[in-house]
Amino acid sequence: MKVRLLAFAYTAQQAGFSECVIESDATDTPRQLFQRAAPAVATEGLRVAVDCEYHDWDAAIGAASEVALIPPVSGG
Amino acid sequence: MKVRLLAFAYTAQQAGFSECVIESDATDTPRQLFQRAAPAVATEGLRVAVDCEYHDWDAAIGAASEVALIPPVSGG
Amino acid sequence: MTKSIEFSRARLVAPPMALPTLEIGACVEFYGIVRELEKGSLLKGLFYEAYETMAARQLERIFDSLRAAHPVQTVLFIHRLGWVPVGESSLFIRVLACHRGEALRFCGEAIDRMKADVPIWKVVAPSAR
Amino acid sequence: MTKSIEFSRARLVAPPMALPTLEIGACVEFYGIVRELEKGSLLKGLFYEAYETMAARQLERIFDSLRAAHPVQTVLFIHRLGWVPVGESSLFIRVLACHRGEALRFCGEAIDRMKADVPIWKVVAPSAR
Repeated sequence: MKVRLLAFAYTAQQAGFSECVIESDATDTPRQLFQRAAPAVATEGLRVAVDCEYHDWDAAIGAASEVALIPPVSGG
Repeated sequence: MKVRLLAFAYTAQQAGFSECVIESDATDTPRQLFQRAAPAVATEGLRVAVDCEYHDWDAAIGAASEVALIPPVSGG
Repeated sequence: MTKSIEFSRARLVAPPMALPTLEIGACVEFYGIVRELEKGSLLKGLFYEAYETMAARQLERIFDSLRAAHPVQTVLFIHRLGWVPVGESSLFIRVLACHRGEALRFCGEAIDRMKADVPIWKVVAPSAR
Repeated sequence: MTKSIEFSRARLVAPPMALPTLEIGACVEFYGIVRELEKGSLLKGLFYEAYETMAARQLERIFDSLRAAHPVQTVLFIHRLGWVPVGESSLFIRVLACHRGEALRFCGEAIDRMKADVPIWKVVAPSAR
């Protein structure tokens, strides 16, 4: 199973990508995925979204197709 | 001394004028002026303004030149 | 603070936005619109009347006093007078401030205080002024 | 409630106001404007980035949940993305409601919640997306 990882704002520089696709299992957690694909990212203070919904860093992603790093937002 | 009396919104119908000028003294109160010039006006629930400032019905108008009946306002 | 207070018998049009400084971060605009149903009766419009000199003076004072709690840079107030058909605006307020909180609170409280104390009236039949 | 959520790379322009019903009595518009001074540094502008699909979904949910407390008829949201020069608008929100209280509170709370949870970012140097 493939999952798309996204990194926004300054996390894209840390991750080295703003988007990439990796192999994953339904039991993978967002933390495991980013540890594998972007170990340089400091996840402290970041949220993570799975298929456009905020998600627990340590809960399995299931059949999701997109997992995104969400640094503190600052729209407006 | 002359003073201009103003009546706004529905009070103009009650008073029979929206504007009129009458003789007055500095010791006259708004209540006395309107009792004289417009006895049909029911002042209960109305405010009065003297030279564009809200005023006590029973306080003398002094050197004011304009006294206005202010029914409940409803702008907006 | 720049204050502009206007009464107009013409259809309300928002003037072009001009920023007094590059520190302005928020612009709040409010349009009060005449509704078809007012207190249960179906209207075609409303007639507005004001004691303009007093209204302008009261509004200035209200704006000055609100400014202490909610520092804003600019307030522009236009109230339409005369006949205003349903669906058209009777009131336009624009507030410019550095931050949204001030601008929104200033705008809301300005309207509340206008509705309490500023001599402007909706009238069903206009008086012969 | 009609919701319109848009991200735009063009200069923001308020769309013409269309009233969904003649019961609308209040229109609140909010413009968020890029300020010259942001956290002490002098800017020429800001770069905005969004996770558009998620942002739209979160905004829809926020608007739906605010509607329970503050019944409004229409909300129109446009956020500009990419480079926004100082003095230009990054955000436009229009809220139409029967009464001003609802419209003002809806608008204020929608912005608060956007700033807390909606994935949109000001970035100093844009990433290569």
